[in-house]
Amino acid sequence: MELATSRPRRRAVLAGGVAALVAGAAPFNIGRAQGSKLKVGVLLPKSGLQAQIGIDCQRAADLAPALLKSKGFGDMELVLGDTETNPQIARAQAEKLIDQGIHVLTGCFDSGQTLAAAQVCEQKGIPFVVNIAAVPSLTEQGFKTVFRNFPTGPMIATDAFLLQKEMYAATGKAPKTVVLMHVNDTFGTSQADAITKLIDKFDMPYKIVERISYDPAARDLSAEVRKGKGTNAEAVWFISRLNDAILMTREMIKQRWEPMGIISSGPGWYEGQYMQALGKHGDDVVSLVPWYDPNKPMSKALVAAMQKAHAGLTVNTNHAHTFEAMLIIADAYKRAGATDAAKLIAALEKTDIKDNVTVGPGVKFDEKHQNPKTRCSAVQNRGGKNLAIFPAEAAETKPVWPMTPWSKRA
Amino acid sequence: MAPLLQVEGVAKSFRGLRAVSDVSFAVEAKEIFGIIGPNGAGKTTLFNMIAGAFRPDRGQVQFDGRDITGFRPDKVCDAGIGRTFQIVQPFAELTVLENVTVGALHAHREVAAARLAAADCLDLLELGHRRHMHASNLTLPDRKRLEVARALATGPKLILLDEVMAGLRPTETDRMVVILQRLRAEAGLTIVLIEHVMRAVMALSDRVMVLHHGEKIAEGKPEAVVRDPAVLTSYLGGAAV
Amino acid sequence: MSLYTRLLGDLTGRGLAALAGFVVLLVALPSLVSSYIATVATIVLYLAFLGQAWNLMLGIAGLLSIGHALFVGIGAYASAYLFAIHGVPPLLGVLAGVAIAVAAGALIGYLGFRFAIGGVYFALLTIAFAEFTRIMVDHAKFLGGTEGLFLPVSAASRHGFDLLNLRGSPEMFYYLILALALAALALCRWLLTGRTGYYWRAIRDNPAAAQALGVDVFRYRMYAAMISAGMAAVGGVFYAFFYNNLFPEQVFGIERSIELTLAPIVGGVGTLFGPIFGAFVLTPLGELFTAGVEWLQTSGAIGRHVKVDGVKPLFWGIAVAAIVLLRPRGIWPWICDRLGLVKPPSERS
Amino acid sequence: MDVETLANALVAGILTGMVYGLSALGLSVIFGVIRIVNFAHGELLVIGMFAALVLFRWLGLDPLLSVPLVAALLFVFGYLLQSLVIRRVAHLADHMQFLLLAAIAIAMVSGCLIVFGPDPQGVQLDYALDSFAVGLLVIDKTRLYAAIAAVLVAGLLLAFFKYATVGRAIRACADNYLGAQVVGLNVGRLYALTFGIGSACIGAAGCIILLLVDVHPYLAPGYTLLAFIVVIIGGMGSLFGALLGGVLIGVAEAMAAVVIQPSLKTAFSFALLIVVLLLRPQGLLGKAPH
Repeated sequence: MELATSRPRRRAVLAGGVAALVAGAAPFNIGRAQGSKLKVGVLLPKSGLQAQIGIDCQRAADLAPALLKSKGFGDMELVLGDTETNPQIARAQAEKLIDQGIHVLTGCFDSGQTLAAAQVCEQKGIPFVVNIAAVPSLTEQGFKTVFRNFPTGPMIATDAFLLQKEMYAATGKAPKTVVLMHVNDTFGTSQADAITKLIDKFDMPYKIVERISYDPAARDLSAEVRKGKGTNAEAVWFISRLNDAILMTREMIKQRWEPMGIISSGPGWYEGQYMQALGKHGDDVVSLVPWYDPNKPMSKALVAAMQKAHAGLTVNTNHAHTFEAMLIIADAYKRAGATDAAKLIAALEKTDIKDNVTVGPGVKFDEKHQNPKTRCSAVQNRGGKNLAIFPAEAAETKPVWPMTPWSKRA
Repeated sequence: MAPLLQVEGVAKSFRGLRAVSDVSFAVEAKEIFGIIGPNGAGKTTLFNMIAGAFRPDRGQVQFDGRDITGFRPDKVCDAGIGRTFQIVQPFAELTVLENVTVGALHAHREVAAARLAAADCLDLLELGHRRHMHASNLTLPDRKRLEVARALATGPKLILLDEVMAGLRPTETDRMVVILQRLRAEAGLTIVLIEHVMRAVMALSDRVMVLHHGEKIAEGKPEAVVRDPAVLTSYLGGAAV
Repeated sequence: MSLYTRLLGDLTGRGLAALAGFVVLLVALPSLVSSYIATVATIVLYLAFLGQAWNLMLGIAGLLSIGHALFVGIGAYASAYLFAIHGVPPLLGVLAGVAIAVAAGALIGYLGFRFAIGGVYFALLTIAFAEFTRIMVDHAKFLGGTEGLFLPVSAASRHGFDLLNLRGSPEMFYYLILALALAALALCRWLLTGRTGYYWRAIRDNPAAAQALGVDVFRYRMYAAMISAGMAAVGGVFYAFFYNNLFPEQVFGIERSIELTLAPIVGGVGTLFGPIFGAFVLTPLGELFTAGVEWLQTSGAIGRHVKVDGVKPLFWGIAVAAIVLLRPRGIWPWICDRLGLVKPPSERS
Repeated sequence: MDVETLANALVAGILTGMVYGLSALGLSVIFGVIRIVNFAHGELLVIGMFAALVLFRWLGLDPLLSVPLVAALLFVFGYLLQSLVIRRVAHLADHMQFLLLAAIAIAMVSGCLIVFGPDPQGVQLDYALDSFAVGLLVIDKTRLYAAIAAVLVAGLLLAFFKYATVGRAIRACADNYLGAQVVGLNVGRLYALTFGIGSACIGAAGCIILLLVDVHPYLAPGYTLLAFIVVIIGGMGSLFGALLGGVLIGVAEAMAAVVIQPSLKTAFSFALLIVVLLLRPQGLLGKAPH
């Protein structure tokens, strides 16, 4: 049941109306927008089902202005919005941010909310640099003002296969059967579709014996794990969110399911809270996800800044891609030398950043405003930390594969 | 000519308890027919079977030459029988006039015409001055009158009145008796009434039927029935005479 | 009775003036305010429209539905599917959506009435149907499933005005929903002052008595359920073409159903203007709380990472509870009395 | 599908179902007596879960041991809620009660959100990941404990209504409101007590569920709906019915998940609800209306 997302949204209506109308707020806001600072709208799901992710992304956005200024970029001011994990509200909030005079927007983590905000930006001609959202249609719909430095679903799936092959070759241990378990939401389904569609192209050593979809708001995942275990697959490939990743792991231990290893594409399994909740049982999971390259200088700066602001918090995809979106904006602003939308968009189209944080050669958009070169990493949970294991050029350590059985974890 | 209403051996049980057993009677057009009997004698159950609220377990109800046994209440109303409820059932959020208009819409398709007809019914029952009050604010006697006005407004040939005099003062009872008599005389209405107020029953009824424990124990002219020994012992109690 | 009397007959001079002023203000709104506020006003009117539809079901016919998102969703998905996949313009798609929704309304109504499921049980029946449908659409690949159904965005959909295909500027959608909301209000008034309306109100107050007066209770209840469902489906078509993307959770979720009950309940169940008024009260209320929280954050009273998401809905919940406790008949009837907008029954023709 | 998987799913479904049943008991008690449909049910449950979480964090108390404390806390909360707020809408129509309770529910969820934040949080017990192996079956220890605790709490509640004077008075109230007033029972106080007892029951369920599920504020509506389904299937106001309904839903969902597809399992609950509403609106063990 997707009910879990409902609370704050019961508020009948999004916002605005008579009070604001009487105040005649809009013209003043637009007037205020003139100035030397670039106003960046940051629209994230900070309440509702995805609240923890939105808040996580926000942390990186908050670090960006000071960090980027120290790297020689211009002044940026953040104007915050909350989508409440709801595309409808995302749309209204995007309008509100634009009325408040933002020059450029970033967000919204979730595909549906991002699409809703993208339509507004397109209508108003405001540049929108997407931080995270994998739905292919975002850069296939012909938006003129929308830019994405995040791999699409098929790109993530492709990298997932390539990274696995690399891992199996390096460790010499490959499963012959895999069960694919995915959360039945926008991201989970599209990712699972891409995987089942692309697998034949890659000549993988295994076949997917069953595809199991489960409810994103399920209270109890014991039957799901039971079904997965019942397939007797050698390894299991998850596409999850945080809460279900935790529940799945616990059930696997309780049901004494000892696969060769756990592979994940998508959030959940690498998140700090996952490792915190499960301790030693959170180790050895391999996430095949868009990630940061720990060896790049800008990444090191981000990791240091994050450590300073939030001791103990490890940098993850949410941080890396949100920060990188800010970097792309700052870079375009520097080159455009103006807050003017048309100039910013023109500058964004010519983006060519080498000194970035995410994996891959850098940021450069194609004619659809997608960065086709951005890559994923294989990241393994080790002792409460995420360590990159592949690709080799962005790796920090060697993989543990097969994983340590639950019963043998000290 | 066949009687207007003919009830043939109707019976009804609730959870094995017999409420009405094998009651038969007939009412001629333009007759006023009284039904009396102690509480729990099955009078209201009998009404509910005629009006379609309950389907009889056995027996038949003939009205105006048609078999209406087991008809839904609205179909019974369509056939030409109006009814009131023993426990008044006003539309609480509607005004008095609107209450009666609902009934009048059965006879008039247009709302305007129905409202006029409803106003006439209210005047007839001396409720005209209360027409804009909400039904929930009426006194009990006025609610009883409202019940009658509403049933009348549907334009019935026969009307079933369930204790409409209960709670009325003697002068009010007399007014009601006059009104009912006028309705019969002027509109040719046939009336079947359940009543405890003997003064009204005696004044109004052409014939009276007595129910006891769900069975008919007497029927005839009012004066004759009240002297019937069976009635005296079972209903009025021997000591009453 | 003339059309004028049926639609406006019970308003005092002051009431007429207020209504006229309100309509003029709404018509002029997009040129007075920023586009954000115009969007919000669009959503307010959308909720007012749906509130009117829902109100018909509860306030008028006495049936509590907490699954109305089902009908909205049917309208949205049917028209969007026909447009996006088969290129059928929404002007025709709306017919399909309404037809399916009316059929669904008839089915649920039929089951509810025939099996004598009333009150809260009926409400749960409606929830169950809506949730069941949500899960089914989740798994319906041809409708996009959980990945959503998207309407193509084209140049015409940015600034143009294409009423046939419902592609156009925000202003077009604003005036469209304004027209729909006013039409819904007029339709409801027209129905309510007619025979059907008398019967509905009678059934709501006392079904047994209504039946004894010759009202075919089942039939009139079915009318209410079907008209309400059909209107909701029209709202759904608007939703689909306004937002351009549909997700089962967003469209059929119980939160959608609850959302659309709020305006009429707060405004006044069973009143015609209540749903509209309720929508216009709740919106600024939400905005006020948002502004308050933002002010607290910018003034440094609470930090950015303090968990403030809850503050706004907390006060919102308290405010709604207070309205229920203090004005259980809704706010609109109270305002009406205070301002003398409606004639007392004795002055109506 | 092999026998081992089916057998395991069946057993887990029964155990989970007992906990579902327990979570719904409070709703059933409150509805059975006060005739109020508690739309804030799931929110109360979440508050119970948070209370158990806090006790675990502060005192290291196993949630099973914190049952009495949390139940007492929720009792007071429920008592006050009924006597200060809900009593005032008893005469209003269903939809107004619904709106009031929905508004209270929003306020409660938001309160939890402010205090605890949106993230799922759970207790880590040393036996949390243990299981028993019996032949083909692998039985999860916490689930077994939770089911036993659920049955114990339900038994206590049944005994209370059967033997305690107050419990019998409450039942008298439920059967015959007017009669209860006539014989001089203080109905207002009994209603408040009932709401308190119902809430205490929800609190106990919250502690037990915390063994199985991590708590976060947005869990609440799902549990409200679940409890409704369970109680309607079992029969509103029937305590055995709630347990039976819970087990039926637990087993139906587990079976649907392993045999068909997990993401469809809730659809089976709703389908079951629709069927029961149509064929037997009073629920499997409910009394037919007069």
